[in-house]
Amino acid sequence: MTKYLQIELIIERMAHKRACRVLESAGMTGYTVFPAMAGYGGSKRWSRDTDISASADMVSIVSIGDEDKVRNTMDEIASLLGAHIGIVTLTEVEVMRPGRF
Amino acid sequence: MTKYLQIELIIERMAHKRACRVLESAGMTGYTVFPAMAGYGGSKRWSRDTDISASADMVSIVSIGDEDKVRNTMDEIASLLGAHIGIVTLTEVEVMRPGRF
Amino acid sequence: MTKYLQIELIIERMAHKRACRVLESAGMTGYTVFPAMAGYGGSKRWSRDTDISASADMVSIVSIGDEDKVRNTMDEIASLLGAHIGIVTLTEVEVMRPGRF
Amino acid sequence: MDVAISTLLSPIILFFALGMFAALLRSQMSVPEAFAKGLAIYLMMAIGLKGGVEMSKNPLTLDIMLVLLAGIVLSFLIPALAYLLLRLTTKLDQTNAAATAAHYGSISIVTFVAATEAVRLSGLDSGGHLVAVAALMETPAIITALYLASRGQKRSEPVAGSEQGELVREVFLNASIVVLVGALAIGWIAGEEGTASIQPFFVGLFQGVLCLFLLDMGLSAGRGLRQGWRQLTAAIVGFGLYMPLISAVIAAGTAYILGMPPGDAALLITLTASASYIAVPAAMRLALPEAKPSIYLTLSLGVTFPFNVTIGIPIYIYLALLINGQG
Amino acid sequence: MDVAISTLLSPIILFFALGMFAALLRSQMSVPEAFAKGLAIYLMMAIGLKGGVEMSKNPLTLDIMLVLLAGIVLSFLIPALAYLLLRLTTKLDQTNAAATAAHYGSISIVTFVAATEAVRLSGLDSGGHLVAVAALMETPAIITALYLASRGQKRSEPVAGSEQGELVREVFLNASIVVLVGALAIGWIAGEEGTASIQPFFVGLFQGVLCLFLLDMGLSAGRGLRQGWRQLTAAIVGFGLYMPLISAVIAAGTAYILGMPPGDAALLITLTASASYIAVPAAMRLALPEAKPSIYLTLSLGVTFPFNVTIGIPIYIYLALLINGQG
Amino acid sequence: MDVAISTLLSPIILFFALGMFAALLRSQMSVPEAFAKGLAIYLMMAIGLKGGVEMSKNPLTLDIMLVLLAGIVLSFLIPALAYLLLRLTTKLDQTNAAATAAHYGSISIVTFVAATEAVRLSGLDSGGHLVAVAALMETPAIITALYLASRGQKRSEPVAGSEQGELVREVFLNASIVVLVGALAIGWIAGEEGTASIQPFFVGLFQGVLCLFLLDMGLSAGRGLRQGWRQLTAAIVGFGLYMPLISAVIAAGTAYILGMPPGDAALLITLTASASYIAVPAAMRLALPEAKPSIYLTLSLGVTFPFNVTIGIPIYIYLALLINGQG
Ligand SMILES: Nc1ncnc2c1ncn2[C@@H]1O[C@H](COP(=O)(O)O)[C@@H](O)[C@H]1O
Ligand SMILES: Nc1ncnc2c1ncn2[C@@H]1O[C@H](COP(=O)(O)O)[C@@H](O)[C@H]1O
Ligand SMILES: Nc1ncnc2c1ncn2[C@@H]1O[C@H](COP(=O)(O)O)[C@@H](O)[C@H]1O
Ligand code: NA
Ligand code: NA
Ligand code: NA
Repeated sequence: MTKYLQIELIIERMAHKRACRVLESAGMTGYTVFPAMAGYGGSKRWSRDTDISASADMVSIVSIGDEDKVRNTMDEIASLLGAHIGIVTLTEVEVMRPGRF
Repeated sequence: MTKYLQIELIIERMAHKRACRVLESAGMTGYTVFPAMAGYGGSKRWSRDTDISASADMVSIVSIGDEDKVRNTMDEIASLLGAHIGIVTLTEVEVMRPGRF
Repeated sequence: MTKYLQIELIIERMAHKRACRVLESAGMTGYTVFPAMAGYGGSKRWSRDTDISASADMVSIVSIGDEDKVRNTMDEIASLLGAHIGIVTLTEVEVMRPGRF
Repeated sequence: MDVAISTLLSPIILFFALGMFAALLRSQMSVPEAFAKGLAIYLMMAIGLKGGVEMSKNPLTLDIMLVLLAGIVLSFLIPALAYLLLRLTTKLDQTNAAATAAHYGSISIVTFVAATEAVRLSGLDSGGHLVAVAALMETPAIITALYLASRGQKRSEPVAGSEQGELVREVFLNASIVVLVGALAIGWIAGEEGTASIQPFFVGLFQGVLCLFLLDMGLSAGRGLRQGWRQLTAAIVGFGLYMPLISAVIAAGTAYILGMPPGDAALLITLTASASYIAVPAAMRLALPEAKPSIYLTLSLGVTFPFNVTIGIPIYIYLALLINGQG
Repeated sequence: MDVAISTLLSPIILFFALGMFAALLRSQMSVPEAFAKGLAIYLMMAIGLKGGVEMSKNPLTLDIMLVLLAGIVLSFLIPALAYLLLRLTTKLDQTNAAATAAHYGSISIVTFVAATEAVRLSGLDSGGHLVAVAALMETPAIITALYLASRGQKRSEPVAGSEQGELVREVFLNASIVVLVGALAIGWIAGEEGTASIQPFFVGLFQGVLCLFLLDMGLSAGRGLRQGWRQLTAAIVGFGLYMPLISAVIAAGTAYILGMPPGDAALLITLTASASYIAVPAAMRLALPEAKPSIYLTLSLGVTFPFNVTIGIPIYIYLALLINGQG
Repeated sequence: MDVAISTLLSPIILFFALGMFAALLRSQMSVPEAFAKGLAIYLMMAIGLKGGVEMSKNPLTLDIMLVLLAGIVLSFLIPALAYLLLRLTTKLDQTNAAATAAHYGSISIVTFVAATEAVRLSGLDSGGHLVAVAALMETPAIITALYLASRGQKRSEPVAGSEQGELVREVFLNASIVVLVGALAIGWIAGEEGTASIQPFFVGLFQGVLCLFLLDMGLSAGRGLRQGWRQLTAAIVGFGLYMPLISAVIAAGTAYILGMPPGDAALLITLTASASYIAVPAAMRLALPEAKPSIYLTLSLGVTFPFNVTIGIPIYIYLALLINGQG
């Protein structure tokens, strides 16, 4: 049985289009981007309300696909994350209508 | 031991109340809805900022429950997703205060 | 091999700073907060658009760390959730750049 | 001609052009959605109040009632014609053709507002009841379209989770109908005197706010076009350009029969020629989820709206003068 | 009577009614939260500045100081009475009764603003220091309620993650206190002349913005009521209607003793009769998380606020005239 | 002196102070981001239009062209000086020093607007072309900084997912350039007459909106400072205070050579002395992601902006009078 994975990328809002291009060019069939409103890391806090430049804003990019496709994107994502802050997790998920991925 | 699952439904904002009704009538004890800000699928991109009608907006609906209840909702959700776009994933999770679900 | 867990806390917006302080003081190296727009639980619905006081708003706090650190925070979080509404889930995830957590 | 040029060089249209231009050059700038939506509510309150105050000054004549009725009839019929043309000239299937037709039968409030400004600039008068016509023309088109989409289909089961009345509420109680009709009624009740203290906000600022709003509309239209043009064939784009003109001619005939004065006629023609890009897309997502927004929305917002706001309105004013023997 | 009718037919109240009506009919329309919150800040800046400019024209007399003090005392005491009534007439437990009582001791700025307009329409004058009274009355009620909620309970440990001073900051530095007091001070410092250039924004637009804001308040109140009415027993709803009247009578007595002129008295009565639905609910979520917002918020926003804005204010103005021998 | 005091006590600055004060006391209040961003677009449209209308009244002289050119040159050169000073006096590495230098070469539109008000209050006149200077000075600094950051580094591969032209679009087509330049052109084309109907919105409300916006800026600056001050050494803070003065002196010299009248000179000096906190941080996240926003943003928004708005502007006006022999 095919195994499906969900990639979650938490990354700077300013860089999210780069991440989206990486996912698209690696062949993921879709993704969805969610805005974060606050966060903490490296002992610094940020919060959307307090930063008029929005330059510290983060987003979460969620993309679901089969294991092969997902593993494929990891190299490119690693290169992206070399330059930007942000974290990536992979979670095993069960999907409905697998044909769609 | 009871197994708990998290349903995540990524669906059009316009249809989210339908999905919520499905979850409620199937007996899930709760859910939470998160707004997405952009996405990609079927080789089309959407972004909240660029669509004044908001008709392409998606949301994520997260609902946690025990395996039986969750599996129960799947038929109804399949029927909903027959008409609407959107994807569903199930993830195994560990919960605190299991009595609450 | 170290196991990594993702904590997801769905909690009242008004109380989210308390939750953040709990995570920080328990030694989690980061977290990200996402705004919810609607929800249901205890047979009551809320929706951001309909509540001018925003006092029913919920947020999701996501924090990733190794199993030990995450388990460590659970006591404090239980005490927090004794007073507030909200739910917690733990999900096993795979991380890139594990050194960072 | 003069009207055309002064319309095209009015700041309102120039800001719209600025927005389109920036979007086509792929500028990242955007007007926050919440802010733009707030401005839209302001604009609808303002035109509703203005229409209501004007209506309060004159009795409700049979002539006015006939114009209201004409608007409803036009909104019911235009989608049938649009559907026919789409099926004949494009490859759209039944559902997509019906969904698109609904947009052209309904109206665009922003086009209406821009036309009101252009009519005023041309030195013509228009009656407050045209705002009521606008509100009345929003929905009949949707009903026609749903009928067209279901013709010959075997009745399908309702989608899981759908609720009795859900669509009716979405269609008849959407923001623009509630605010337009509500503000119209309030303007009517309160009258000139009762609304004097809110005039600085609703009258004084109107044109300025419109500039800001049209900047945002230009950005949306330009982005919609840039992201969606690949979905549109030449035949579909053609429809987005000639359909408003056909509608305009039909509406001009109607206005001629009803003996409408030029200002009122220009607005009725504009309404008929305009296409919805807010209320109808939302309704279509509920009623015809299989239809593709990338077609109907790109066409209405990216092609027809810019056409109407720049070239269309001067033509419609000209048509209105023509049927009054002043062309 | 005249006042009552002209208040009820003012566009401000009509827009509120429109919002409630749309919400009760389950219209999906909404004013974006960010936009409404922005307007709320504008409104508070405007009334703060106005109050400050007016105060800058006269010295700070003992009379004024006494009114400020009276406001604080009323805010401290009303919750005790409200708590007693709730415990006697409803089945609310200690925590929920205390949380609800806090709302009725505190004030609603929008009700205050609507009353200012009604007072102006009635041809009465009011002093700028009533804005200061409004700011001062926001918080004492919370302190009383926390005391009532903790009476007889054994001291519980602080919630994990809670921070020294967190509640105090929330309570004393919430948006409305910061903006009201800040703008009052700025109006006072800058005076009539210094604020002349910002008058078109803060004075000219005030009533218009209020219309838009009350449309949103109507939507919120209507939706709150529709979603939450099941949580309310008849006894609780009754409390939401008679409590403002009891508070009003107490405030009227106070105003009589202090010899306040009718305009000022009407505003003090309105403040005392009004119930908070923004600042106090937020504080309660931190201080008494076990109390149910579906009770206190539905009652304050869905029952008492509409009552006050439509029926209450004319009564309060009448009371104010009465104690001045002009009823 | 008088100017300094009337500037400091103008409601605009007082609201800024209120915001900073509230943030430093850790008040939770905030102006919703979408609303503040909407106001920012309004402000840029308003100054663009004003500048364009003024420019439409006079021909484009060589003098004006020279001022435009001077602005560009200053924006190119200031970062080099800033970089040198940062490397000599602080421990910032090459990347962080270059990123910070970019901010000081570019400009802050809000500081510019506040200076325009102060210049007006001082009874001086200023030309519309300074708005064009502002737009032109936004970007050259970024180019210098990118050169400084890459000097001596071996050319790195492009980041995965980055796109040709992405940075150029971000830098040259950001919101403030699009809106400023667009509104300037529209004001120029439409002229005084063509913009008459939008004056109540764009001119009448300007100062009031500025108050509301500066309240938000004060909150942002205060919070930035509170959250980020730990990242700043004394040497870095010092730079944030003396660098604007150095820039101001250089700009004053330039203005003297060009023989600029005092109002224009004051604005050129202010632009040169101001530091960006919106456009440049966004560009740096794309171009130099390794540089730390907690340094450059805290410094520019938390230190230099408050300094300029309160103390700096009066000094810059004084400098402008001095070089015109009127100090
Ligand atoms: N362990 C984590 N779990 C969830 N989000 C994180 C974590 N670490 C960092 N983040 C997010 O990434 C942002 C930047 O983190 P950092 O690179 O550590 O400064 C933070 O502000 C958070 O929003
Ligand atoms: N594989 C996926 N992972 C995450 N989100 C997806 C995925 N596929 C589709 N989506 C979301 O669903 C929307 C509609 O997808 P589609 O039906 O393929 O056009 C997209 O715009 C995304 O927001
Ligand atoms: N099973 C659940 N899954 C996801 N979210 C939930 C669940 N239960 C409750 N919630 C969220 O928590 C809020 C409060 O729930 P309750 O405490 O049950 O009233 C709800 O409005 C939802 O946003
Ligand atoms: Na039409
Ligand atoms: Na009260
Ligand atoms: Na500079």
